[in-house]
Amino acid sequence: MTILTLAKGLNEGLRRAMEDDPKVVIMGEDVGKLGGVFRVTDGLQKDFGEDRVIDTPLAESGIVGTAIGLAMRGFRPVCEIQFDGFVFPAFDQIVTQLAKMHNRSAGNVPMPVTIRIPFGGGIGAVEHHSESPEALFCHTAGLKVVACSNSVDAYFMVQQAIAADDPVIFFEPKRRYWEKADVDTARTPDALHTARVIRPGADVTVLAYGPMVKTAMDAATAAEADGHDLEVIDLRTLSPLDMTTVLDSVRHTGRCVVVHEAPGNVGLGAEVAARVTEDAFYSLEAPVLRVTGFDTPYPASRLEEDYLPDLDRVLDAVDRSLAF
Amino acid sequence: MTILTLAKGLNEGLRRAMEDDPKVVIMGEDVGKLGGVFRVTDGLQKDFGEDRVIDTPLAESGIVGTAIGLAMRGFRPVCEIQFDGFVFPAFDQIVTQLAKMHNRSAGNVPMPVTIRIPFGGGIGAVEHHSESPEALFCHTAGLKVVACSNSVDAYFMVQQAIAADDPVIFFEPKRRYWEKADVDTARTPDALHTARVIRPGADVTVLAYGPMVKTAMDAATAAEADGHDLEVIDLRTLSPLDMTTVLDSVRHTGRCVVVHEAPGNVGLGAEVAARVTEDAFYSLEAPVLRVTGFDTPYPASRLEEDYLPDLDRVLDAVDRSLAF
Amino acid sequence: MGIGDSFVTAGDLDAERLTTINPDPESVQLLTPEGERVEHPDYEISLSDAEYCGLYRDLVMVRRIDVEATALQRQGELGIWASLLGQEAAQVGSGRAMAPDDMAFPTYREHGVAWCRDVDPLVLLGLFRGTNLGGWDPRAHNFGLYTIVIGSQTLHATGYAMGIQRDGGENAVIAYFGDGASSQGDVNEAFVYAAVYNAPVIFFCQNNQWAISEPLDRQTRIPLYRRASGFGFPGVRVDGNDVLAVYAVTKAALDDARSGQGPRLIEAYTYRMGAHTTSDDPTRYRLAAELEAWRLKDPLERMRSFLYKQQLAEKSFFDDLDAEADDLARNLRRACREMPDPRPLEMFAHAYSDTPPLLAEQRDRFGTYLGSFAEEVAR
Amino acid sequence: MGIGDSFVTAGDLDAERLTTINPDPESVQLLTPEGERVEHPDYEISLSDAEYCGLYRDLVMVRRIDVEATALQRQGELGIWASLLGQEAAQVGSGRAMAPDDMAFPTYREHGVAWCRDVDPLVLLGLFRGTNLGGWDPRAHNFGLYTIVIGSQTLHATGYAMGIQRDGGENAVIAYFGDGASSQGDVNEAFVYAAVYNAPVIFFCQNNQWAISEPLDRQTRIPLYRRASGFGFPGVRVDGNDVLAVYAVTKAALDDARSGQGPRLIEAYTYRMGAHTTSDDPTRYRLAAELEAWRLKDPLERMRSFLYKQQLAEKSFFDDLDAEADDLARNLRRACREMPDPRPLEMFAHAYSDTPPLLAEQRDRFGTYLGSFAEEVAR
Ligand SMILES: Cc1ncc(C[n+]2csc(CCOP(=O)(O)OP(=O)(O)O)c2C)c(N)n1
Ligand SMILES: Cc1ncc(C[n+]2csc(CCOP(=O)(O)OP(=O)(O)O)c2C)c(N)n1
Ligand SMILES: [Mg+2]
Ligand SMILES: [Mg+2]
Repeated sequence: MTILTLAKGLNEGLRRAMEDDPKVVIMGEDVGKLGGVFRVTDGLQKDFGEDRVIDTPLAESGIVGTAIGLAMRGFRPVCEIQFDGFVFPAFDQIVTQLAKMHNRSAGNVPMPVTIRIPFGGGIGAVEHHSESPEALFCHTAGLKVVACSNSVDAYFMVQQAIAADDPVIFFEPKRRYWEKADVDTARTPDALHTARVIRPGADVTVLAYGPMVKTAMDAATAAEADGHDLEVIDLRTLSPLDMTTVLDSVRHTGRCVVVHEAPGNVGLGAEVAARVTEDAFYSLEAPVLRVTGFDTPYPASRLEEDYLPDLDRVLDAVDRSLAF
Repeated sequence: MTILTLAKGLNEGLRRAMEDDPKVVIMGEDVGKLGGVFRVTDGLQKDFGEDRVIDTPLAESGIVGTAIGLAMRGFRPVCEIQFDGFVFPAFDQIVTQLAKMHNRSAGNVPMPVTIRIPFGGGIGAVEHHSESPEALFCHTAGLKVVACSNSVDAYFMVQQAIAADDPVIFFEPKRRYWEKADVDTARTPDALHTARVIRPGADVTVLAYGPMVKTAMDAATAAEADGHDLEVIDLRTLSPLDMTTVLDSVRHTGRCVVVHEAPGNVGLGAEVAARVTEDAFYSLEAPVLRVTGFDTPYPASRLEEDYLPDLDRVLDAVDRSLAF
Repeated sequence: MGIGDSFVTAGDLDAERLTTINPDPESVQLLTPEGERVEHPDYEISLSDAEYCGLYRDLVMVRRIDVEATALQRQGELGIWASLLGQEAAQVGSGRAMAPDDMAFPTYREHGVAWCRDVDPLVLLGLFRGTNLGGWDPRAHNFGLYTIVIGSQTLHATGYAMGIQRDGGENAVIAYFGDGASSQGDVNEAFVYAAVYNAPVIFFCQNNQWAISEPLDRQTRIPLYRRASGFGFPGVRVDGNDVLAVYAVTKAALDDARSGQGPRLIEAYTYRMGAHTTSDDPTRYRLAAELEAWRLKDPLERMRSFLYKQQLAEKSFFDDLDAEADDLARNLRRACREMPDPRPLEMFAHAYSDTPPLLAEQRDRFGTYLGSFAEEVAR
Repeated sequence: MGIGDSFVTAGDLDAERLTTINPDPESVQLLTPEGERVEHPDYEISLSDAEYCGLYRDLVMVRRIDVEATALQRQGELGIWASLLGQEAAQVGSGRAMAPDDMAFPTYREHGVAWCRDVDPLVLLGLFRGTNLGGWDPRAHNFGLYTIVIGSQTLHATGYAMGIQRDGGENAVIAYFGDGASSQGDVNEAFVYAAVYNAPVIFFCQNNQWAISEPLDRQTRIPLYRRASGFGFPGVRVDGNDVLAVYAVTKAALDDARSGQGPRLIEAYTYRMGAHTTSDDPTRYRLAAELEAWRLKDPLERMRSFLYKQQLAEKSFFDDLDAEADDLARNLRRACREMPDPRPLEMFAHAYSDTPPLLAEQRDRFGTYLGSFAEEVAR
C-alpha cells in the first residue's frame, strides 16, 4: 500500500503500462521534459526516452491523427489533451476517424488509442480550462468513455484503458488531482466498464462520476444528519453505461438523482434518466432528477462555485425527490 | 401560393434574406457557380455576385472562423456545410468561438451566423453523408439549433435564423429536399423557437423533427387503422426546446414516443424524455420511449433502411407505450 | 480596394485557365504527350521492356475498371462512383514506385493505387454500392482504408511514418490527397509533424485542377508544390499524365525518405476528365475547351505511342491486353450484380472490438423485432 | 534510420540554442541592443522626439502593468497571469503602427497591444482574476477579445479583413499569434484564405522561442517567417526587441495591405523572459544562460540608451515617467483589490442575445434557490 495523489496514481499507472508493453507511447503538448502541466507524465520521458514520450507540435488534430497512424503501425498511443476545452481541434479526428476506423475496416484494424483529458472546473482557471465535454463523446458510437474519481481507479483504469483495443476517452477530474488515497497495486481491479456502489443506502440513489463523486459522498454524509440514507454510485464508465448496477440500486431505492458538472441539456444525466425511467418505470417513486451545470457557457471563475453542483444542490435535489 | 420543393423553399428564403439585408453573405464549398451540391444556393451567385456568395477554400474551420470575423465586421454570414459528416473540422470554431463569443464579450458582440447543415440518411450515400449530429450542438450552450421538415418552414425558418442575432445551427432534412408543398410567402410564420402540433390526437404523443416528421405522420395514418389516435408534434426547435407545446400534449395523452435518426445514446430523445418525465411525472402512463438510430457508426447504405427508424418501428414503440 | 482584382475570378475561366495547361517548365516530364522520351537532369528511368509494358497494362486495366464502374452506377448497381479518369498515370506511376512494404494512405479516388496494392476491385465497388465501408485489411495490402473526410489520412500517414521511425522499419509512406485538400488544417498539420520529426512520408498531391466545382485558384495562388518550402522540405511538380515521370519522381522521393531525408511533397499535375462523382454535373462550371485540351495529354495514349514508337510491344500484346481487360470487366460486372447485401445485424458487429452489453441487448432486441415480421409473414 | 538525427533534441539545448540568439542577418533591425541606430535598406523610420519618447513611455507603462499584475497574482488577487515580459517592443511597435481604425485580434498575452488600443488594464486583470471573460467592446477599441484557444483568432482576423474588402473600408487587420500557434490547422487555413482572397490582414507572430515548455524546434525546422512563402505571400523577420524596427516593418505591411497588396507575415523574433504563466516553472525545461543572453537584448534598455545617446529626452522625462508608472501601478493595485465579484445570476445574462424561456426558468429557479439560503440565514 502506498499513499498516492490521483495525479501520481495516473503517473504510476502510465509507467506500469509502458513497462509492460514497449508499444505504448505517450504524446501531447508539454508531456516530456515538463511532465505535463499537471505533472501526470512526470519523469516518464527521462526514463523511457523521447521516442516513447513525445512532445508534439501545438496541434491537437495532429496529436490524434498521428496517434491513429501509430496505432495502425502497431503502437498503443496515449494522447494527452492539455485541458478539456482544447479537445475540440481534435474533434474531427476523434469522431470521424478514431471512432469509426475499426468499423470501417470491418474489424481488421484495432484502434487502441487512449485520450486522456483533465476535465471539470473548480480550479479558478480562465476560459476553456474547466469544461466537461463527456456527453459529446458518449453520443459518438465507436468510442468508449470512462472517468476516474480517485487514486486507485486512476492507477488501474488508465492501464485498462491502454490495454483495451478500442479507443477510450479517459476523463480525469482535474480538481481532484491532489487528493490522496491508499493504492494497493497488487489488487485485482474491477473491470473497466463497471460502475461501483461506493456507499450503500436505502432512500435515494445518487449517481456521480469524476469530480462529483466526492461531492456526492459529502452530500450523503450530510444527508445522514437529516435521516436520509443515500446510496452513492460512482459510474466510472460513461459509455457504455453499466445499467445493471444502476438499475439494481434504483429498483430498491425508487428514487434517483444524477449529478454532473456539464450543462444539463442533452447531457449524460438525460441519458441516465431516460434509461432508468424506461427500464424501472414501475419502481420509480419520483422522476430522476438532475443536478448539473447550467445551460450557459462556463462562467468566469469567480462564479464557478455558483455554476457547479455542490453539496447543497445535491441535497436540494434529494429533498425534491423525496417530496414526490 | 407556389408549389416549392423543400430545397427550393430554402433557396427562395435565402434569396429573400439577401434582398432584404445587404449584409447577408453566403459562404461554403461549391455554393457559387454550382449552386451547392443540393442546388440550395442555385442562381444566387449569379444574381448577388461573388462577394456575397463566396466559394471558399476546402476548409470548414476556415468557413466558420472567417464567418465569425465577418460577423464582427457587421455581416450576417450563412455558412453551408456540405454534408453533416463534414461539420467536424469546424467543430472547434463552432463550440469554442461561435457559441461563446457573445458571452465572452459580455453582450457586446452579436453573432448572427447561420450554419446550414443537410442532415440525415436515406439517400444511399457513402460514409459521412448520412449523419445526424444535432445533439452535439444542442449540448453546447450559446448555440440555437433548429430543424425544418417541409417547404413552408424551410422558406420562413431560414430567414428567421438569418435575422437572429445568435448563432443558429440550421438542420435540413436532405432526403426530403425534393418533397413539395404549397408555400404562401405572404403568411406570417410561427416564431422560430416553437414546436407545432401537426396532427392532433388523444392516445400517444409522437415527437419528431426534420426527416422523421413525415415518418411520424405516416405512422399516425397507419395507427389510425389500428384504432390508435396519435398526436404528432414537429419539434422544429431543438435547442431551446419548446417544452410548453410538448408538455401540453403529453399531459393529455399520458404517453410519449420521440423519434430521431441519430443514435439514441445521449441523444436529443434522452433530453426530451428526461424533461417530460420530470415535468409531467404524474401524467405519464408509460415511460417516454425512444425510436432512434442504433448506437453504432452509421452503416453502409445497403443497411440504412434497417438502421433508420421507420413507420414500423414507430408503431412498435406506440404499441409498447400503450401496453404499459 | 475591391475584391477580386488580384485573383482569377470564375468569370475569367476560359481566358486564364487554358494557359495553365501549357507545357510547364516547372514540371518534371520524361514522356511528351506525343510519346517521345525526353531527358530530365534530375530524374532518370530505365526499365525493362516488360516493365514498360506492365505499366501500360496497369493503366489500361485501371481505366477499364473505372469505366465499368461508371457504367454500373448508371445501371443502378452502385449508389455513386468517383471516377479516376485522367489520373491513371499519377496513380499507377506512384503506386508502382512503392516497395512492397511501403504503406499508402488513399482518399476515395485511388482505385489505380488500390490496383497496384492488390485490393480486389470488387471490394471497391462494394463501398460505392453500399455493401461495405471499405473493410479490407490495410496490413495485408499495405494500403489504408479509403478516407472520405478530406485530408484526414495525411495525419494517419504521418503517424504511421513516425511508427516506422520507432520500430526500425526500412519502409516509407505515401499520403495521397487532392488539390482541394491542400487547404485543410489537417494537411498542413501533417506537414508540420512530418517536418519536425523528419518522418519518412511522401505527400502525394494529385492536382486534378478541381475540387468538385471549385478551380484551383480557390485553394491557392501559387503552385501547390511550393507549399512544402514554407514547412522546410522539398516539393516538386511532376507531369501527372506521364507515368514514367511520376514513377521516377516518386521512387526517388521514397528512396530519400527511406534513407532518413524526411518528407517530400510531390504535386502530380493532372486533370479530372470526368465528373467529380457520378452525382456531379461538371458542365455547370467548366468549359468543354478545357477538357479538349487535356484530352490531348491522355496518359494512356502517350504510353501507348511510346511503346509503339520504341517497338517495345507487338500488336498481340495490345490485343491480349484488350481481351484481358474485357474479361476483367465482365467478371467485375457479374460479381457486382451478384454482390449480396450485408445482413441487418452485421451493423452491430464491428462498432467495437467486443460488443458491449447494452449494444448486444440492442442488437438482440432488433433481431427479435425483425424476427417478428418473419413470423407474421409465416403466419 | 533513427529519430532525432536531424533535429535538435532537448538534450542539445545549451549548445544549439544559444547560437540562435546571435545577431541574425535574416532579421530587420533599426536599433542595436546597445541603442545605436542602424540603417536597413528596406525600412526607414523617422519620428519626432515626442514620438520616440512616446514609444518609450509605452514600453515602460506596459512593463509596469505586467510587473504589477504578476505581483497581484502572487498576492492571490489574480488566479493566473500571462506575462509579456520581454515582448514589450514587439507589442508596442506593432500596436502603435496601426491606424486608429485598423483592427487587432489578440491572443491572451497582448497586454501591450491592449494598452495601445486603450483597453483599461483593469479589465485585463479582471479576466485573470476571474471576474470577466474579456467583456470589452471590440468595436469601441478596434481590438478583439482575448482568445485562448490557440490560433482561432487568425481566422476571425481573416474574415474581418474579408469584410473590409466587402464594405469598402480603408483599414487593415493584425492577427497576433505565437510560435506554438503556427502549428495549428486554423493558422494555416487562415493563410490559405488570406492568400486566396488577397485579404488585408497582417499575421504577426511573436516568436518568443517557447510554447510553454516546448522550444521552437517542436513547431518548425526552418525560420517561421518563411512559412508564408509556401502560401504565396511575403514573410519577414524583425528583431522583436527593437521597437523601432517592429514599428517600421508593421507600418509598411499595414500600408501594403491597405493598398490591396494582400496578406503579410511578420515574425517578431523575441523571447519570453518570464514563465509561460504564473502557474508555470520554466526552470524545469530551460537554462538560465539562455535567459541571461536575452537579458542583454532588453527592449526597454535599448530604447532608453537610444533616447539618452541621441539626447532626445531630459532626465526629468525619465523621472516623470517613473512617477507616472508608479501611479498607474498603485491605482491598478487598489482597483484590482476592490474589483467586485459578479453576481451569480449574471452568468445567465449573455449566453444569448435574449434569454430563452427554459434558460430564464433555470435562472429564476436558481435565484429562488439562492434566496432560500438568505431566508434561512435571516430566520
Ligand atoms: C471535410 C470534408 N469536406 C467536404 C467534403 C465533400 N467533398 C468531397 S470531395 C470534395 C472535393 C475534393 O477535392 P480534391 O481534394 O481536389 O480531390 P478530388 O475530388 O479532386 O480528387 C469535397 C468538397 C469532404 N469529403 N470532406
Ligand atoms: C488549442 C489549444 N491547445 C492548447 C492550449 C494550452 N496552451 C496555452 S498557451 C500554450 C502555448 C502557446 O505557445 P505560443 O503559441 O508560442 O504562444 P506563447 O504562449 O508563447 O505566447 C498552450 C499549449 C491552448 N490554449 N489552446
Ligand atoms: Mg481535385
Ligand atoms: Mg511562444
